[in-house]
Amino acid sequence: MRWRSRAALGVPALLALLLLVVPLLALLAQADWRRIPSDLATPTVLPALRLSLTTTSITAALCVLLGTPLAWLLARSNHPATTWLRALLTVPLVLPPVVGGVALLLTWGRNGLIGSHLAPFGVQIPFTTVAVVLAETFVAMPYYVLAVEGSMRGLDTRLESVARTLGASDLRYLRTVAIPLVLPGIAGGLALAWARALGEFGATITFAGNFQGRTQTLPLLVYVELEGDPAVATSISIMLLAVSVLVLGLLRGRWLR
Amino acid sequence: MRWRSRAALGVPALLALLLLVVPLLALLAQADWRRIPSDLATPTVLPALRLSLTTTSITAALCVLLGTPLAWLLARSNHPATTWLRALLTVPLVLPPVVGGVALLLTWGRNGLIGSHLAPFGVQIPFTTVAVVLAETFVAMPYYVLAVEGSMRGLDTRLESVARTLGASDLRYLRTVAIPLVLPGIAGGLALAWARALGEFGATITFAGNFQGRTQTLPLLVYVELEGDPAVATSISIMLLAVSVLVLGLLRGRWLR
Amino acid sequence: GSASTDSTPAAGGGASTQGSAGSPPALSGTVTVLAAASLTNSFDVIKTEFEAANPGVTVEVSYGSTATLVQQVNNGAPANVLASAGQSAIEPLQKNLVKGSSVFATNVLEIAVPPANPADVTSINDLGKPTVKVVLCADTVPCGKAAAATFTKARVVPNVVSKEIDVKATLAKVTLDEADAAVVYHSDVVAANGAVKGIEIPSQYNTTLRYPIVTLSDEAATRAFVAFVLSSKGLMTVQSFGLGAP
Amino acid sequence: MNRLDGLDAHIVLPRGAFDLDVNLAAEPGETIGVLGPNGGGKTTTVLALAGVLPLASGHVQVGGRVWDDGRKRLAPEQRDVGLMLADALLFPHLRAVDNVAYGPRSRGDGKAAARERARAELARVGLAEQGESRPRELSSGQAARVSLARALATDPALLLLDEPLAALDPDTRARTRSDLAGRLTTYEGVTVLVTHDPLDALTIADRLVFIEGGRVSQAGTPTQVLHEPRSPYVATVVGLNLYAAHGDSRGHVALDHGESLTTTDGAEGRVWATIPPSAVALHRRRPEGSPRNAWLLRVCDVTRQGQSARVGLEGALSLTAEITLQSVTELDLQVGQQLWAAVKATEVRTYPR
Amino acid sequence: MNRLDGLDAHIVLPRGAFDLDVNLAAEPGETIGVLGPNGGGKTTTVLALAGVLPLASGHVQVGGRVWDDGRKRLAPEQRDVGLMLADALLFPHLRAVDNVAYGPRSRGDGKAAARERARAELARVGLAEQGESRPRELSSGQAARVSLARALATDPALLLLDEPLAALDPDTRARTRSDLAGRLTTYEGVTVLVTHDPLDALTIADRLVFIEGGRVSQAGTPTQVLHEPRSPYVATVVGLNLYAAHGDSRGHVALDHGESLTTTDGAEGRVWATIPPSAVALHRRRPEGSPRNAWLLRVCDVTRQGQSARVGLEGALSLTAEITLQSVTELDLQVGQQLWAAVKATEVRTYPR
Ligand SMILES: Nc1ncnc2c1ncn2[C@@H]1O[C@H](COP(=O)(O)OP(=O)(O)OP(=O)(O)O)[C@@H](O)[C@H]1O
Ligand SMILES: Nc1ncnc2c1ncn2[C@@H]1O[C@H](COP(=O)(O)OP(=O)(O)OP(=O)(O)O)[C@@H](O)[C@H]1O
Ligand SMILES: [Mg+2]
Ligand SMILES: [Mg+2]
Repeated sequence: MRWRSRAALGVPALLALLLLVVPLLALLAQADWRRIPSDLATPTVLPALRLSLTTTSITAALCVLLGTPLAWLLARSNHPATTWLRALLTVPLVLPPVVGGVALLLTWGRNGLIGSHLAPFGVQIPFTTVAVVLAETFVAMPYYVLAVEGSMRGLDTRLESVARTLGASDLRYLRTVAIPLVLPGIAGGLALAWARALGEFGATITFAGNFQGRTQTLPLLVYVELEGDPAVATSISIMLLAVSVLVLGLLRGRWLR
Repeated sequence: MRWRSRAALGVPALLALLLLVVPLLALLAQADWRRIPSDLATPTVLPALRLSLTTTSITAALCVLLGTPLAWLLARSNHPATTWLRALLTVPLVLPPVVGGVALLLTWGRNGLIGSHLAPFGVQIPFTTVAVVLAETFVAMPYYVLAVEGSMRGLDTRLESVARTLGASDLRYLRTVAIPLVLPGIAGGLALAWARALGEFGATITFAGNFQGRTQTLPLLVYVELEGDPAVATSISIMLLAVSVLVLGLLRGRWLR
Repeated sequence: GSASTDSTPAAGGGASTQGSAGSPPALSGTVTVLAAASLTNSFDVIKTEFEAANPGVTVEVSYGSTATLVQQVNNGAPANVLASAGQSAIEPLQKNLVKGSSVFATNVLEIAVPPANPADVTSINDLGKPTVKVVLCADTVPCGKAAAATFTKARVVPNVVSKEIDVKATLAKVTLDEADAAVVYHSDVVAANGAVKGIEIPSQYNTTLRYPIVTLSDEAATRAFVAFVLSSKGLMTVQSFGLGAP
Repeated sequence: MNRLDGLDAHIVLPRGAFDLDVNLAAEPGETIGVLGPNGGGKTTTVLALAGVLPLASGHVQVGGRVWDDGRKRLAPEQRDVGLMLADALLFPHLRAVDNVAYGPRSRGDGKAAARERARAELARVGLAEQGESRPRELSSGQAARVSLARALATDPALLLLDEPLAALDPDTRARTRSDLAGRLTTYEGVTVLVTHDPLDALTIADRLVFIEGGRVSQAGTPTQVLHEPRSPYVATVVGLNLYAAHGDSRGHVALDHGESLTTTDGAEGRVWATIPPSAVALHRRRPEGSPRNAWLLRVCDVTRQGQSARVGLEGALSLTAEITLQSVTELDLQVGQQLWAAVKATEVRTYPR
Repeated sequence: MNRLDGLDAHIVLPRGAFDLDVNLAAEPGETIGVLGPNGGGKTTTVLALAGVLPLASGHVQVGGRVWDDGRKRLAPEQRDVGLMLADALLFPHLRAVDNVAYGPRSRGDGKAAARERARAELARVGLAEQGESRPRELSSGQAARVSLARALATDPALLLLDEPLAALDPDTRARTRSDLAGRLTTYEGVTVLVTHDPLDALTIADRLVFIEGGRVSQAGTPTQVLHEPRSPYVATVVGLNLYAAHGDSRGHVALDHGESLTTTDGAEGRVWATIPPSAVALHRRRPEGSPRNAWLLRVCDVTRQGQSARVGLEGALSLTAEITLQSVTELDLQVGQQLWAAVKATEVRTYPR
């Protein structure tokens, strides 16, 4: 009885794990480990790593600062339109990345919806680091918002009733009770969003271009190196994996159970 | 006081919304709407749409069947290794898509870790529809597992105590209580995973190739058409958006609040 | 911002007549170059050489697929020069943005097979065998168009298992030993550096691809950069990576 | 004092199939005890007063301020209200003292002042030592007391207590009850105390309101209610046998359910008739002599209560008797047994319905 | 019957700073009433018996089967146990009837049989009509009754009830209490009933166990406990004044806290001395005549309780008196007042500690 129950859960779980983890193992197995140190010493790697870490950190901060209020408002709204708004937020996940990049160009480019109003002030966004951040935010924020909204909906509404009778405004309740209680959800959403931003490629290369030190993040460097030396590309990918597992492991170890 | 609280929440939420929604509007604004019907009548579109819907449906089913048990086992484990396992599951999000495709080839290709054992039986996975499903599952399942695990951790453990004293095994508790209670979480995770699978491009093109009717999904078609006629690509992208918003809206309207 | 409008009209195709470096008024500014990904290696060298010759000028190169680059230019990205692999790829470019265009290199198709050559491919005719798994570029991509023309001329119907979106993806199938043969450019086989073996396609079937360099603005530094690419030094650099003369 | 300075509320609000329509009024310093059966609408009333559930119509006015009058509605945080629900609902991530300090902090006190106030409130509920505990480290009773301290820490104009003592053990409950009663005597606002425990209601409340099926079934001072219950539920709470009846001028009372009683009380027309359980005498044989009311009934339920026993009787009418443990032994009382119950006419009280 | 057929448990388990070490034993059909102050360890004991919390050491044996003996441990679903916690914890997505049918279904009954059984159990707790309701549509009291029905629906060998009546209103509570008592007389397993309400314990339990600070402070039949409480907490529950004291052969009892008593009881050495509140007479002047024990004390607390009042007195010793409401009026009783309290020597009982 107990044994059957374990098999019925364990076997599919193991299959899922295999589907996800074996390809990573294959990648590691094929890598030429002795070459990795010298591959990573390539002068293009360090700027790309620095840029990736900087832009994804800013993206993560934007997610928290702007995404949390959005998630909160979505979570407490029961308006039928909310459903559709939420579906709309999922669109950046569906959009083929290059099309996402084009959409960003159409928005922030010289002739874009918003960009055309910025151009007179000499503000040019495409091909800058700002563009990288915008591209990453565009693809990553939906994950954050949807994850945090989910946790916020799980809060006991009676806690809010109590807090409000104690004199707490919406904002104060959010800050002092809701956010601390959904911290695991926030950390989880942040992990997803950060990871997605770190791996972002299509929208970035289209919207921000591929300029060393300015918009060439690690995935873009991997793309370029695939053309040059595929072994270097593998080495960089493995470093990318290591960085992300390390950061996510620490983040989760610290903020989640 | 209330006004300040509203502004403090509303302004960042609005900014977040702008960042995410304006690019979509820009895309729609730039489209040549009269052309769309004829663009979509291109003979390549229907097979790609059909393939996209089939493969993403299978991927979604795989997520539910295999991912749910995995999420459950992760949710109830307090082992320190779980943290790192969870971080590892996030890796497919970080991997540059092309590298993900390479990793899949190294696993399922004819010289791959698993593929080399399948080849003698005449089973070839790359360049087939199965490969598309594997690629989509590889990138999409992590979202599902992480989302569902999060909801499952939110369950009141005392409900489980009660169910077990009533004679329910792990499996029965999962099936009759845990899953029904986290249905919103499951639907949310499924929405994320499905959307991610629908938009999947890099790993698919690398691992499954681009063959009309067999592996050419909508995002691949969009990319190919970008080289040919960008206007057609935009039309297809808009259809992709419409399909995803529709499916997600209906899914959420039905299963989420 | 590097894009300041210069009222001087474009020099048209006459760029090739200008001499290289050495002109007294020292150039300055930034030249933003968008180049096809397959030009990565050659343009990295050209950038270094040009900057050495013009210390006041910074060249910034962004590599991507030609389609992406064209999208960027059409949608107002601030670029000065576009170097494309193939004429057809730049057809969607909005004409009013183009200040000038010249061919700076050519390329020819070649068959790439894994070093072990598992399917024993020796000529283009072998690609017609049903047991040989062939990958090509998609029909919308320049190399796909060229390959289609070549097969027509050679009267060969290959067993195509995938039509990849670009040369890189096509070549990857062979380097990873998933496909038995691919039709790519000669320069790609050179760049693969031993990871694939090249098999020439006779010239009567082959199609030549022309690489245009497009001027998108009129600054002196931009014009100087284009002239540098088209100078004999620039052309030699490009040709050292497996491309042919214009 | 003017009633307008206290509480004046008319609460109308539907909740699914259930609808609520009750009036509540109290002067400053008064405590209203709200009682009623499960699902009667007590919690709904409390939430409406707090502003958590919106009124469909009616009004709420407290301390001379309009909280809700159909046009303008104050949010809960704009109301000067303290709320404690049946579950303790402590903020799980805050220590006990910070839970209690939450209200003062939210209402603008400094950190130190709020914590000091919180410590004082915790001491008042006997938890001076537990200030630094996390909610999950507290037992359910301790948590309830922290929650009570939290609701009291903002000196609200209206204090809403929804079964505040339900989770406490008898010892602590008695202590907290007298603490609470003491606290409320010096408290200048209005208290609404929802409770299932008649003792809480009788010892703490100035007025009682019974809510049954969304309507006020009886309201009055504890003395009024104790003597003249006006619904079966209220009668059970105060421990009287109650019958709807019709009285005539000769002391004859016809119960609506069929039997009849003789009384020396003179109310005529539609009346309520009550019999105190302690006035019911039980006999093995038909009693002779003075008792004018006697029935042969079946014992259906005996519960011991301290030094006496309550005996539930069924038959021509339902009757509860309270007898000494000695009598229980003498009668050799057993469930199912037939006994004669006798009540003197002087013990039957009637009053108009 | 053999003790091995009933419950035999020794539960040792640490929980954070708190540690629990209690013995429980009962014969089949017996009900153990578990009482104790908040945080004493009652819920922890229940969860350990259910198999939800693992024992650190000790054993649990029920109906002749070993559930836990340090080597082998049955999972909760392998134990024949019914559990009802203080919160109703209904499965929120299932209708009431399906909540109750959950146990029978999990233990292998067919759908129809399980539902039929569930309807019968619901009817027994007075909710025949609410079968199709969703948990959120039930009031807290209704939910508690569904939860009780659910725990009873699997006919467990060990029934664990953690404050099952806490959320019920007095009316329903009395009804459910006698339902429960009736149900338990025909029930063949062992019941562990955690409660704060002495009435529940006295009317339903065959044996009482008091758990304080993780240890059993007293165990015995209700009669034993009623007459000879052995801890201050137990004394409060049964309503007696209790003092730790030292008796000599001449009826002189020296209280450990200083005062002394005279008694006609003869226990010598370390003793407990009790005084029933009803035996305490209050006077405005020093009483003359028979009472051998008299002190001038300060009134610190008066609570009315039905027809009488309990008066808390402080001074040389703490004493609770129970007097009639008439006496309250005659004495013009007020908090803070000094009064003479007198107790006859015959009313002071002593028994060895
Ligand atoms: N969220 C809800 N949606 C719909 N109906 C509800 C909801 N909450 C309560 N009700 C209904 O409202 C009625 C009143 O419930 P309420 O909780 O106010 O009763 P109560 O008097 O507090 O009961 P209890 O003594 O059990 O706490 C009940 O009949 C219940 O069925
Ligand atoms: N999850 C936990 N972690 C650590 N300590 C706990 C936990 N739960 C309870 N305790 C501690 O265990 C002790 C016993 O708690 P328990 O809930 O068993 O008491 P109880 O007798 O049921 O109290 P109550 O009458 O309030 O329900 C308490 O002192 C409490 O502080
Ligand atoms: Mg209630
Ligand atoms: Mg407990």
